[in-house]
Amino acid sequence: MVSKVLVANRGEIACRILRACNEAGLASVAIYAANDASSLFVELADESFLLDGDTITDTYLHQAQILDIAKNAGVDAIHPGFGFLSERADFARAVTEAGIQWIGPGANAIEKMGDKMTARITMRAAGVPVIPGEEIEETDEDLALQAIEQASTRVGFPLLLKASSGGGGKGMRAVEHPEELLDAARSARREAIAAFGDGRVYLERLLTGSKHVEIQVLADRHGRTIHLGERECSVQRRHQKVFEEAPCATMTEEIRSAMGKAAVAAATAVDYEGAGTVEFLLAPNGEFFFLEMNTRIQVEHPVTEMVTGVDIVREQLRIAAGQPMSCGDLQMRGHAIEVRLYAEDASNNFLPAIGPLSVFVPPEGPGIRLDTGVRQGDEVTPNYDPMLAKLIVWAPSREEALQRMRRSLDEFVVLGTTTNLRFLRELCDVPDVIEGTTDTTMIDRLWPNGWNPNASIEVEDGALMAAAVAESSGLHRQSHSSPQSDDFSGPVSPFRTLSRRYP
Amino acid sequence: MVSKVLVANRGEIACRILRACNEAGLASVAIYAANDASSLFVELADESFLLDGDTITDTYLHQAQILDIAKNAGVDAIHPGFGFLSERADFARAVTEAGIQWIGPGANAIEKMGDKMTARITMRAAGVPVIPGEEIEETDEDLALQAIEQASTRVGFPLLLKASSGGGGKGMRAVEHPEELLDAARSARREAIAAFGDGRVYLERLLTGSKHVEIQVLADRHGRTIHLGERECSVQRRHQKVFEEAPCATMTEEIRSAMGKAAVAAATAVDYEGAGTVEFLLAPNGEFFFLEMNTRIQVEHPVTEMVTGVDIVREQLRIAAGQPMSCGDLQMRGHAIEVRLYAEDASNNFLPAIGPLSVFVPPEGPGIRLDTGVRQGDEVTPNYDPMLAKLIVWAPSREEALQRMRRSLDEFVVLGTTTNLRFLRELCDVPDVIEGTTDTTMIDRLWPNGWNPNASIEVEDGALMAAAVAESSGLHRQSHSSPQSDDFSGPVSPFRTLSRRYP
Amino acid sequence: MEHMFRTRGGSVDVTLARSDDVWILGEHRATVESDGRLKIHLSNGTSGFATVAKVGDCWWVHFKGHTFNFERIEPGASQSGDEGGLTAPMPGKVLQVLVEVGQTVNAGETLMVLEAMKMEHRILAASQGSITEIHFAAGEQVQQGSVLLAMDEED
Amino acid sequence: MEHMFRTRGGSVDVTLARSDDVWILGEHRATVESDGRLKIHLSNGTSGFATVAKVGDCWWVHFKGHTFNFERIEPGASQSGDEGGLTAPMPGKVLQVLVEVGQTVNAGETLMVLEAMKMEHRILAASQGSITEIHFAAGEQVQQGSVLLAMDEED
Repeated sequence: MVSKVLVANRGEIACRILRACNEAGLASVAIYAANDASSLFVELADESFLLDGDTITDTYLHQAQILDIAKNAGVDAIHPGFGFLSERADFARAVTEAGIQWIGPGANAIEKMGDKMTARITMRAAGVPVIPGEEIEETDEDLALQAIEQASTRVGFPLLLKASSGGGGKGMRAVEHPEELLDAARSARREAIAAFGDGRVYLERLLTGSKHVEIQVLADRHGRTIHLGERECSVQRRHQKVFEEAPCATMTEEIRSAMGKAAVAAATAVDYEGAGTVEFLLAPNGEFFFLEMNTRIQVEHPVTEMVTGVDIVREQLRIAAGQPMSCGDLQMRGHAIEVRLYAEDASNNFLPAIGPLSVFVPPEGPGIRLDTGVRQGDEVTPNYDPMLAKLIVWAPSREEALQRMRRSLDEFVVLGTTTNLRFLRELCDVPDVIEGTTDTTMIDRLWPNGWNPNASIEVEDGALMAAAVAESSGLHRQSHSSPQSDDFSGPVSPFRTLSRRYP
Repeated sequence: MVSKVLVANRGEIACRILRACNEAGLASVAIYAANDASSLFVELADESFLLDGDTITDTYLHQAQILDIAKNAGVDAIHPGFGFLSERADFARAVTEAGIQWIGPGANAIEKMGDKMTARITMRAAGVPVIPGEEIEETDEDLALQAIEQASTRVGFPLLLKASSGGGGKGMRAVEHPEELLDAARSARREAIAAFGDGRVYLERLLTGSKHVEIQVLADRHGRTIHLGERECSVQRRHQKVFEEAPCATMTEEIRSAMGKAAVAAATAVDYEGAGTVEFLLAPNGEFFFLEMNTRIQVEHPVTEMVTGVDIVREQLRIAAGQPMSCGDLQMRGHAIEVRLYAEDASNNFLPAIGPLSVFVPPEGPGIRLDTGVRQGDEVTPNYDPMLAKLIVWAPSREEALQRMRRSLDEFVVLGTTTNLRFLRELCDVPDVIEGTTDTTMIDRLWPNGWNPNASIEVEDGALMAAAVAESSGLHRQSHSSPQSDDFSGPVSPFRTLSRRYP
Repeated sequence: MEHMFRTRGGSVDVTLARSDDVWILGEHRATVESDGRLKIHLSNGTSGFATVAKVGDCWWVHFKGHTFNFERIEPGASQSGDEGGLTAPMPGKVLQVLVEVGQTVNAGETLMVLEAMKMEHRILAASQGSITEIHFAAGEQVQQGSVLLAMDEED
Repeated sequence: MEHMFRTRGGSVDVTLARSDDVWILGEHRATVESDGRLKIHLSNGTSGFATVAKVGDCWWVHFKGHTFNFERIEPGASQSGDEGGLTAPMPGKVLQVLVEVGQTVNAGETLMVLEAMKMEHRILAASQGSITEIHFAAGEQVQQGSVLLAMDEED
C-alpha cells in the first residue's frame, strides 16, 4: 500500500511527481533547501519540510536527513525523480530497509546499471550489443592514466572518455587526437571525482554520425516488462540533450522491434521494476549499441507520454503500490517534440545564466504541454541545474509538430534572464532537424565557432526603439514589473563584451 | 489556394484560429473593436485592423466593413469562428461572391440548418429522427402567440420554446405549466428579436432526463464526409454548456455507430463542407433525436481533438484550400473533459461579472490544454460574452481525467473578477458527474435554489487571515499587482448583500 | 491590528496579533514568505499558501482551491452600505420598470428588467416593503452600481 | 530624446522624436498601447508588439521571437566598462590559476579555471597581452562579476 509519497527532488520534476500524486489521491511531501523556500514545487505539496544545510550535499543529497524526514512525516514511499539520489543504490537500499517503498528499481538493478562499466559487462553477457571500447578499473590516478593510454591505442581515435559513475555529460570528454588524451583524462577524472566521488573512466569508440535513440521500459511485479517505443535525443550540446522527439524520424518497424526486444532483455537481465530507459546509439546502417540504462524517470519522458497516451509517472506509482500497470499494448499516435528551456547563453557556449524571471509567459493552445519548475517572479540562482522548464508539443505528424514548436517558441516570452529560447527556435529551422537526420554531433558541426542569433538589423532596431520608448515614457508592462530583489543590479553578462571562445 | 486568412472573431476562438494559421504557414489578419485593442488575439495576428463603431452590430457584425477590410488586406479566406457572423448565410454568400474563400459550409447549408424550423423539416425528410414538436411560422406577435398556445396543447407540457434563429440558449424558455406559456413566449420572442432580429419560435417536447450528445463531422471536396465520434455536453446552466466530455460515459459502440451515421446523413443532406456538429438528445432508452446542426467550429471542439488526435481547425483550413482531409479512420483514445471558465457569479444565478484579471495563473503539467482569450492584467468588460477561457484535460481513463480536472481547477488562480472556478471544481465531485449519468437538467435538479460554495469556516478564516495579514503588512504578490485602471473601485458585487433569487 | 471585512455572511472583525515573524489569529498562524506569498497554518492542522491581490478596497484571496473577495471596511466608516439600495449588477439598459413610487411590493417581486451582456436581468425585491425612489426609466443606460430604486424594507 | 544602450555589437545611440502619440526613429514608428505594450512599425513594413521589462539598468525586450537585453548607459557615464577586466561569469570557486603577474599570454590562452554550476569554466585571454593583476588564488570563492585578473592588451 502506498498512501503518502515523499518527493526527494526539486524543480520541474518535483512538480510533475507531486501533481501525479495529487491526481492519484496520494498525500505528498516535499523537502526543500532554504534557497528553494519559495519555489513552485513547495507550494504543490501537501506538506513540506525544510532541509538543514547550505550545499547540495548537505540538503538534497543528504540521505540520513531525508530518511529522518520521511519517517517523521509518516510517508510510505519515496520518489527520487531524476538526478540527486535517484540512482544511488545505497539510498534505495536504506529506504527499503526503513520499510518505505522505493519508487524505482531495486538497489541491485541500480548498482548493476549505475556503474557504467559493470553495465557494459552485464549487457554483453545478456547478448545486448555494446559500443566497442574498454573498461578501466584502476582508481589510482597514475595507473589509470597509463591504462587509458594503452587502451586508447586499441580503441582508436576519435574516442570518448566516460566516467563510470557518470551521467548528464559530467566527466565525459571527446578526444580527437592522441596528444589530447591525457589532459582530457585528467579533466574528466577531476570532474567525475568532484561530481560523483569516483574518478574511474572508460573508453568507447566515438561513433560519429550516430543517433541517440532510447527505449522507455516499464516493468511491474505481475510479470510484465514492456517497452513504450523510442525517443530520439540526438541533438545535444555539451553532451546534454536539448531537443527530443518520439518517434525517431528514421525509425523502421523492424529496428523498433529489435531495439524494443533488446531493451526488455536489458531490463529483465537486472530484474528491473518500474520505469527505466535503455539508451542506444543507432548507426546510419541500422546497427545499434547499448549506451547505458537510466534506472529512473527521465527528463524527456513526456514525449513518450504524448505519443503513447501512457502516464509514466502514474504507472510508477501504480507499480510501486504493487498494482499491475494499467497500460495495454503499445499504441503510438502522432509525433511529439520536447525542448529544454535552459537559463544559459547559447551564444557564449551555453554558459549558465542567472537573474530574475521578470516576465515568464509560456505559449498556450492546442497540443502544448509545459513542465515547469518556475513561474514569473522567480529568481534563477546559480545553485542548481539551469534547466527551467520543458516545452513539449504534439501534433498528428512530425511536420505539424515542428510547425507547432516554432509557433510555441515564438510566443514564449522570458525576460530578465538569458535563456536558450532563440537557439531552440532556430534549431527548428535547421535542415537536419527538418529532415529528421539529426545526429549527436550536429550542433558542433553546424556551429563549430559557436552559435549566434540571426536577428536582422531591423528587428534589433525595433527592439532598441522599444527600449528607448519605454525608457522615455517610464513604462514597462505593468503586470510584469520589477524584480523581487532590488539589490540585483543586473548587468549584461560580463562575458558579452569579450570576444572569447570557450572550449 | 489559401494563403492569407482573416479571422472575423475575437477572444479565445480567434486565438485558436490565428495560431492554427500560423502553424499552417498562412498569413493572418485580425479585426478588432476599439475596446479589444489590447486583447491577446490582436497580438497573435500578423496584421490587425481596427473596426469603426461602438456596438457589436457596428463592429464584429458589420458585414460590409469586414468585407472591405478583407479586400484591402488582400486576404483569400475568412474564418468566422463561432458566434458573430459564423452562421450568417448572407455573409457567407457575400464573402464567396467577393471571390474570397469562406471557411465553412456553403450558404445554402447554413440557411437550411440555421433556421431551426427549416432544419427540423429537412432532417425529417432525410430520415433523421427529430424531437416531437411543432414549428410556428407566424411572425406577427399576436398571431404567433395564438399559434403557440394552440400548438402547446398538442405538444404537451413541459415543453421548450426555442427561437428559430436561436443558439446559445438565447430566446429559449422551458415552460412547465400552461399558465406560464404566454409570458415565456413573449420573453423568448423579445430576446430573439433583440439578438437575431427574428422573433419566430417553435415548440419541442421537453425531454427530461436526456443527455445532450453531439457528433463532430468533417466533409471535404474529395468525397469524404466522416464523423469524429461524440461529445457529451449535458451539464448546462441557463441552457449553456459548462462541462463537456468525449467520449460520452454511457455510449455504446452500437449507438455511436447509429448516431454517427445519422450525423453523416444530416451533413450529406445539405451538401456539407468543412467542420460541423450535429446535436442530439439521447434518451435513457437509447433513442436519440436531432436537436440542431451547428454549421461552424464549436466551443467544445477540443475534447474531440484530444481523444481523436485530429486538429479540427487545421483540417478546416485544409478543406477550405481544396485539399483532402489528412485524418484517417476514427481512432479514439482515452478521455477528455472541458470546462468553460466564465466571469460570472455561480452563487448568484451565474450573473456575469466584470473586473480586472489581477491574477490569472492557469494550471500546468501533463494532459492539460488551455484555450484562452485573456491573460493576467486584462480587464473583463461587459461588452462581450463572459467566457474567458476553456480548460481541457486528457487522461487515459475517464476516472483519471476527472482526477486531473480536479487537480487543475485547484491550481487555477484568478483574482480580481468573480469566476465560476469553484463551481466547476465542485461539479467534479457530484455523484452524477462521477458516474457519468449527467443529463441536461442536472444543475437545476441539484441546486434548485442556486449553488453556493462549500468552503468550510476554517478555510474562510484562513482567507480572512490572509487578507488581514496582507493589509497589515502592506503587501500583495508583487508581480500580480494592481489593476490597470485606477478608477475601478471594485466593490463586492452589490447583489451579494441581498438575498435575492434570480429566476 | 484590527481589520473589518465584508464577507458573504456579513461583516467580520479580524484582530491579528504578531509575534516576531508570525501572525496570529486565535489558533491560526500565518507567515509571510520573502516573495510576498502567505503561508497559513490553520488550527485544524492543515496549512497552505494563499495568493492575494487588492483591487480598490477589496482583497481577493485564493486559498485551498477557494476564491474569496472581502471588501475592507474602513474603521469608523459609515456602515449603511447598499442594504436598502437596489443597484445595477452591471452596465446595461433598463428594459422595463414594473413599479411606481409608493407601491408596496412583496419579497421576490420583479421591480425592473435590465438588459446587459445580451441577456435580461430582473431586479427583485429582497423583502417586503414599499418603493421610495425610482432613478431610471425604460430605455435609459445604467452604470454598474447605479442605484436603480430605493425601498423601505419591512423586515 | 536620446538614449545610449550597450548591445552585443557595441554602444548604440538612439534618438527618438515624437509626434503626438507616435514615437519616431528614422523611418520606424512606435506607439504605446493603453496597457503599456509597445507596438512597433518597422520601415520595412512589418509590425509587431514588443514586451519589455527593466531589471536594474538593463532593458529586456522581446520582439518578433527574439529576446534582447540592452544595458542603458547613463549620458556622461564613464565608458571604461570591463573591456580590459576579466570577470567571473557566475559565482563559483577558483580551481586553478595558470598565469603569474607579468607573464605574457597569447589570445585564447587559458588564464584561470573556475568551477561553477558543477562544471569547469576556463577564463581565456581575449587577445595577446601581459597580466598585470591577479585577484584570486585557487580555492577561493568568487562572486558573479568579480574581476579575476587584469591584463594589458596588445590590440
